Amino acid sequence: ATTVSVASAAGKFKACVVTDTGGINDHSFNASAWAGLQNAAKQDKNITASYLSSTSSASYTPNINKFISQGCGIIVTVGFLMDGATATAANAHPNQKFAIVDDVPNAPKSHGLLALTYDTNQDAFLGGYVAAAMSKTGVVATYGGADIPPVTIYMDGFVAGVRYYDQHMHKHVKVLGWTPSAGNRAKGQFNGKGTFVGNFTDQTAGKTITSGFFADGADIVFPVAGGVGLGSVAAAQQTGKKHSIMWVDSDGCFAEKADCAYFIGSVTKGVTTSVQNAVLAAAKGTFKPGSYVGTLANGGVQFYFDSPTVPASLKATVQTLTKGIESGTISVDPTKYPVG
Amino acid sequence: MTTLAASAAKVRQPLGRTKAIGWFIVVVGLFTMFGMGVGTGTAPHSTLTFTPIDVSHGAPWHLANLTLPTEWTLVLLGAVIVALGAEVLVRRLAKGAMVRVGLMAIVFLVAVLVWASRQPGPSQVPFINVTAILVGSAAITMILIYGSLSGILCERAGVVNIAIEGQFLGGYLVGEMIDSATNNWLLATVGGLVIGALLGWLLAFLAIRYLSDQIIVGVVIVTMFTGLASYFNSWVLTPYPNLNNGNIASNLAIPGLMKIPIIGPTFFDETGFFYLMLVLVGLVSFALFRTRWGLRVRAVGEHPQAAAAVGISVERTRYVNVILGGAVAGVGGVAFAAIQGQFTPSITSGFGYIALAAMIFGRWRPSGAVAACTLFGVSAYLAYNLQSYQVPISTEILLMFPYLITIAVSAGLVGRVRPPAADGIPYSRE
Amino acid sequence: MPSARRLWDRYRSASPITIALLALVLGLVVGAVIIIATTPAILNAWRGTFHSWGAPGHALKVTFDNVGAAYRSIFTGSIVDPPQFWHSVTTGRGWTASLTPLSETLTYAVPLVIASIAVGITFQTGLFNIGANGQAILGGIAGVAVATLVHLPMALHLPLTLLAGIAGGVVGGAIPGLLKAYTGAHEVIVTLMFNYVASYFMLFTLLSTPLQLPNQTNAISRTMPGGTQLAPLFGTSSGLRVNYGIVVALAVTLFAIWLLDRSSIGFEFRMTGANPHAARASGINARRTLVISFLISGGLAGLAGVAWVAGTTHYIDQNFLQGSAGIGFTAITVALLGRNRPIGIVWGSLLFAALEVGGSNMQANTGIPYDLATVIQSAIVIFVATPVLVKEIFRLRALRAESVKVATAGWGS
Amino acid sequence: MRLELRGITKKFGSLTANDHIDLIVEPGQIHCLLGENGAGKSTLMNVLFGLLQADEGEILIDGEPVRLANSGDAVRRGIGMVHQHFMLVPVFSVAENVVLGFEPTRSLDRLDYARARENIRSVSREFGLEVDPDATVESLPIGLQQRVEIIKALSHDAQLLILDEPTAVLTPQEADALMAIMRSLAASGKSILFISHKLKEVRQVSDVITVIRSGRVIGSVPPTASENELAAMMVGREVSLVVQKSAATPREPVLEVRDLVVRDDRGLAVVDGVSLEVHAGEIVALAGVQGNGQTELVEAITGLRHVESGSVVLAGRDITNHSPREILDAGLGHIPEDRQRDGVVLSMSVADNMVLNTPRRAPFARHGTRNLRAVRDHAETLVESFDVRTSSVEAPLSSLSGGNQQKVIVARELSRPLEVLVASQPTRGLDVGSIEYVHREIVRVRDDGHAVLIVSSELDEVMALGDRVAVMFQGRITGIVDPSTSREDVGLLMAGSAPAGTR
Ligand SMILES: Nc1ncnc2c1ncn2[C@@H]1O[C@H](COP(=O)(O)OP(=O)(O)OP(=O)(O)O)[C@@H](O)[C@H]1O
Ligand SMILES: Nc1ncnc2c1ncn2[C@@H]1O[C@H](COP(=O)(O)OP(=O)(O)OP(=O)(O)O)[C@@H](O)[C@H]1O
Ligand SMILES: [Mg+2]
Ligand SMILES: [Mg+2]
Repeated sequence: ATTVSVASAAGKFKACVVTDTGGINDHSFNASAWAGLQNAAKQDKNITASYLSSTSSASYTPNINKFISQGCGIIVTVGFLMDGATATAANAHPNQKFAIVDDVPNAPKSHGLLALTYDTNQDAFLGGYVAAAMSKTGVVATYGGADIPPVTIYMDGFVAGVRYYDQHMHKHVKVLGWTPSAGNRAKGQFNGKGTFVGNFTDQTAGKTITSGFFADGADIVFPVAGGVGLGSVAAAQQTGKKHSIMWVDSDGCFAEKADCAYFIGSVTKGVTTSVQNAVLAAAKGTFKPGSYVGTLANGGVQFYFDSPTVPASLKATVQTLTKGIESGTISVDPTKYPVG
Repeated sequence: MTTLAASAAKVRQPLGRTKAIGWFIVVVGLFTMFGMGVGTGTAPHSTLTFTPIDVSHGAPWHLANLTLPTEWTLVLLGAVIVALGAEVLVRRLAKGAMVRVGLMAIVFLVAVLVWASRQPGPSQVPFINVTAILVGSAAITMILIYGSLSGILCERAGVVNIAIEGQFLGGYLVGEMIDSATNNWLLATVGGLVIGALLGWLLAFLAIRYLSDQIIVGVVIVTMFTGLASYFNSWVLTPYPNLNNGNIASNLAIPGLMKIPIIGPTFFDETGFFYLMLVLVGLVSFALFRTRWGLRVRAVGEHPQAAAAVGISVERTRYVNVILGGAVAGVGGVAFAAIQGQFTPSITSGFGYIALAAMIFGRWRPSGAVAACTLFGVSAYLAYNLQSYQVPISTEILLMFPYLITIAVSAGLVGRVRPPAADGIPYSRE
Repeated sequence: MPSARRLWDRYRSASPITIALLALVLGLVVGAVIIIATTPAILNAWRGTFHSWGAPGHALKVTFDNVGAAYRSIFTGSIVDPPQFWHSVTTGRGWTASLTPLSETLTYAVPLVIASIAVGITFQTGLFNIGANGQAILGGIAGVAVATLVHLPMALHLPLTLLAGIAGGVVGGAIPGLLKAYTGAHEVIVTLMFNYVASYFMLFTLLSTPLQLPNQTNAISRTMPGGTQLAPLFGTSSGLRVNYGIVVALAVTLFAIWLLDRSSIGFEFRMTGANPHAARASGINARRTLVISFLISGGLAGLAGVAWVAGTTHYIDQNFLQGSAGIGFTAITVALLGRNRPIGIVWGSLLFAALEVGGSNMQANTGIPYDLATVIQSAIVIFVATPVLVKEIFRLRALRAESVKVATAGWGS
Repeated sequence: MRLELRGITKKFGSLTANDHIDLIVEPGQIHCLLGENGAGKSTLMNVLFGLLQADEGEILIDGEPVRLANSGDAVRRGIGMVHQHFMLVPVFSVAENVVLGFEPTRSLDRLDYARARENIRSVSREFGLEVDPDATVESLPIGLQQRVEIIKALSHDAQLLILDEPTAVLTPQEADALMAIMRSLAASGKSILFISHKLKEVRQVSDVITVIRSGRVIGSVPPTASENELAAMMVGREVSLVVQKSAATPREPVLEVRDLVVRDDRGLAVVDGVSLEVHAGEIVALAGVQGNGQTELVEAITGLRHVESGSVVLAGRDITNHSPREILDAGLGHIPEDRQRDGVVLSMSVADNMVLNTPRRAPFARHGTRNLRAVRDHAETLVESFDVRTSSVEAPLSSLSGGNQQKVIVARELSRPLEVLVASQPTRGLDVGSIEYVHREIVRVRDDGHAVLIVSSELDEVMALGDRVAVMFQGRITGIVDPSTSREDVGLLMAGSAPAGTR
């Protein structure tokens, strides 16, 4: 559905998202955020959704201002890159409601701003565990778009999951693509050395890297690079059903239906739901600024099993692990576990 | 500006360059021997394996792993490189110098791999999968070769085709849509061929009929098509996602041949597009340099007036070749889609231009272009996959290598690239 | 009516300006066709007409509404929104809103002017600089580095920041220049590849101290202190982004005019570009000329980069001049549109900037993706590059020589 | 074959290159077209050869009207052409060039080189035109390249052969050889259309001479007509064909070349130990066949080519391997052999071309900024005093005629402070009118007390201009003789064999 059709439904409350340069179909959080608005619009006929994709970082501010002048009820911005622009706008317009995805502006708390962040290392941990359990070759792999926290937090949790599996099952499943090193995880320092594409668009690189991992023995790969992940799917397709992909950000079997067969599971970030809720709340007038942290506990991050082949026992284990992570008895910090 | 380069080169006496290259090679060799080789820790060893990733069509005959003492292997390889350098210096090779540089590059790459994969060592991967490197890089290489062939077809007839990137994009988009709709790569290929040919025709039409600047038109066709593609992507493909969910083409293994270790998986267990590419390379080289058609094309590209004077229609020849070139690039786009899947606007990520570069320093010959594309393909593959060997180089720097290598090599080709004399120059009878 | 007749004659005489204007018209037509061919609403309307053999009146209306809406918002988004403007004139309020479109257009035009002139200069020397983007990136990095890591009084700091930008670009220009001059490496290959190198280098610097934003592990740089920014012309409070970058662009334009039309070195550039043999025989050092040309071009590209940062975001992040935000190829097309002449380039940049800014507005109002702007831009350039075609379409008289001048020379061969 | 042209008219925009031209060529006839530059000769030939389409008029072959859409048609009709500017692909072999367009092929469209070579050999045998079928054309001397052009025409068994200024680039011997070939061809019944600016040979070889001026036929005359008559018909006024010059009064040597060795692009020592002195107030004319090193010698003197060994001294200053800039500033004036390549920038204005090699000199520029007014004034005075025909000094040089382009160069070089003037092929391709003018200027330079070095493959010119004549053969000076020496002896020197009585 395009904005035109959505917009044509006569609504009074305008929900607006300023996407990053990736645009509304980046197979990543821009898409998820846009989906959130659309769901909200479907749910509450009073809401109309519209988006503006940024041509460059320099167009964040004008885009936000354009939406402010269009009288948007809430303006959703996406990604830490919009941190500055959003914070400034929020301070300048205290009554304007904002929600920013994946970032806590390190700017003075301002009245209308809701920061949405997600402890994705929690569900990544589950992903890592499942990958380790499902791997036939005893090697799994991950790679990222760029060496930045929103990406490495996933890879970090993934490794933690694998190591936890090794420790408790006394196995030696190896992870390629991310070797965590000391760093204050709480402060968002997910240090380590790993494999990166250098951008979030180059699918060809995604495929090259993934087939490389396959060659090095991995049979499950966890790409954390938005659209680049499609390259991993291509690699898996090419080698038949022996290799599979752990999808990221959104439920692969929902977002990338066509490729569902190659997904073993999805490590999701509840951008869509949290944005959707924020918008609905704003429309109802129950919007609360401040910060929201998606966790397994509040369903803000979730692990989906996409593959029917996952044994029930494993599903059960994941349940208990989830409980453990929620209660904090299980740490998602890989450096807490011995290297398998 | 080749003329400018040439006139600049004239003043310089040729020997200087040979010397420089020679010493460069020697230095690299010494570095390999002592920089990487000596003192790599407690008697480490490196292992080469040859099993391909995909054995869906039955594995090739097994080739036992090859385990080498890292230190000595590196010293040996280094020595080989030094020898190459020495040869250049002693025999004052002017022509052969570049060949030696190429050999050096290959040997050095092997050395890097041996060094990176040493065990005990930092690498998470305890071996180098030689076959996988070749198979993996074959994908990128194939795409680039399609592009270079397209460039060669056009420029040999005297028309610069900078629009390859756009033709790739067009072929990819159309191919992917048709495959999504019909699940038939043959139809997709036809579609890509047509769109490529159309874009070729547009270039030809503007450049030949209206004598407008070929480089302008080329660049602009690319920007235009890039814009069009991403417009189309968000305006049409997003609402209708099942126009963009084709599968990737499956490999057609060639029974006997694919069993040959290394060679088999690389060349005989590929998609139809790969074989088509091989055929095209042979066909284009044959047609250009053996046949009457080729003679006439080259005449048109070198000296259109002379061709016209013997009754060859310069316009027709150029139209035909530019459209052919477009078609080849279009098919290249489909091939790309066939191995890469879903379309995204940034999918071709400059491959069209890189192919052009490859064509230039392949000296407008299919063979040269193939070499250049392979060099790029392999180095790109390694740039990404050396990362999991934990080489002590920052990711971003590592990712620069394919481009740096290309620059280095083209710098080595001192003034020796000589485009078809009439390349890029509009032709008018009066 | 003699005056009208004179106008008609001027129109028919197909001066470059006439051609450019007509090209604009044709470009818009192309855009319209694309909208019509791809917008469901319109297609359905026509399908309706087709099935129920009804008069196409409705369909026409729908078409005009949609296309009209699109182009209206391009205009109102990039130049001025008449009602809004009238409102300001009458009430004296809402000036920010009224002037924002123009302000944005000018803001976007600044780096475009500078970068395009950079490219134009190499074209005039018969060289092909596809590396403007990489050079601009280096300029941006260098500028931000000096701005954020050096501490100086503003009077020095801003100029130094801009100089740093230039220096960064010069480095980027020196590489293809020197390589070509001394090894004969083809500048197209080198500049092309260098763009990628520059991008990765940027990512590298953004991810490592000292440039990376402190206690941040994201790919984002420190923010330039106020003293090093190109301040908004009408003050930050005005809410208008148009900034002193305009002055820089103006200075560059004047410099380019001097360089190309008045300076000896510029004369030698043009000579070398037009006929390298004669240039050499006339005692011009081919190497020196092409290196200098590349240095100047790179320096300006670098300036474009730093002016862009210093005038807008004041920091660099991983998306700086990446992908569709890249400026290199746009600069090439603008340079060609402006026939490598400074003034032409200024107009070209304004047009491109307007389409870019208006494009976003169109997307905001109608949902039609802004990429359409790119298509229209390219179409315009194609028509400008093919005056004969324009002439045939509009039945113009013989062209003046200048309007068919060729801008490049193949691989320069 | 009998060729008849009726009312052929060809316009280029406003300019009428051919204006209702009527012409008849009988079988076995050698028919010569005379006319000044731009008279329309080549254009007419291009029309006849199907390269251009006439706006009006018709072409009849053996009485029947034919339409020649392209040169393919022309060739099929038995017309062959040797162009003024060779139509050969430099990187192709002789064989490839000859068969181009009419290639013998084997299966799969493959070229049949064996047969190609055979064709060439047979033609060579039949007409005594030897050439190696496998040599790359660019590696051949001009004379041989032309031979290839002729073979090309004959191998398509042309009945009418068009030769456009074929002798411009030949030695006297080669020229005589060509004349012989032409006669034998004519004898074997082939018709020949022959274009030349050289009245002497025209009168030698042709059966009929038709003079064209500014696109119109002025008239046809028998070869018995005197050279002055012909010249007058061509130019439309009386022209003196002899160079008036007083005896030289040589003074101190200004340009001294010692044991110079220079390699060409392929690394061959094409200038092999040349020593030469040019004194103030004298003209030394360097005679020699194209490709015997004169070009490289001049390039070395002017700093355009690296000197392997030996020295060049200009007015007491050693300028060996100095940059062209330094050498120009040292007072060397240069009229390059290939004027459009090395002498001018066609897209630039006449004014800019007038300061092409002095752009930074005061008053044309100060502190890197050009003084356009000064440049324009300078140009206007020169255009005035050198009588350059141009609409304005701002007009692009491309809009000037060849001769006028040459005048611009001459004016530019002579208006600089000079020690020595080096002029290569100063009158190549120019018509008698222009030649007369250029020669007068060169003599004036000498009389102003400068040293002048003329390089020319034009024997007449050499003998007429030179105060001393140096002959170059295969990179060496084979003799320095007095202009009174017989043409034959000089001719022998040019061919490498030293006749009696020369040093
Ligand atoms: N390719 C061309 N395109 C357009 N005009 C041309 C072209 N070539 C020559 N002309 C025009 O034709 C005129 C004569 O050119 P050309 O060089 O043949 O004269 P010319 O007779 O050789 O002069 P001169 O006798 O002084 O050498 C010039 O004014 C020039 O403008
Ligand atoms: N392609 C062209 N476009 C425009 N004008 C041309 C063209 N070719 C030739 N001319 C002009 O037409 C006239 C006839 O030119 P042509 O080449 O026939 O002269 P020519 O008699 O061969 O002179 P020359 O003795 O120098 O060869 C000249 O003025 C020339 O400049
Ligand atoms: Mg002429
Ligand atoms: Mg002629």
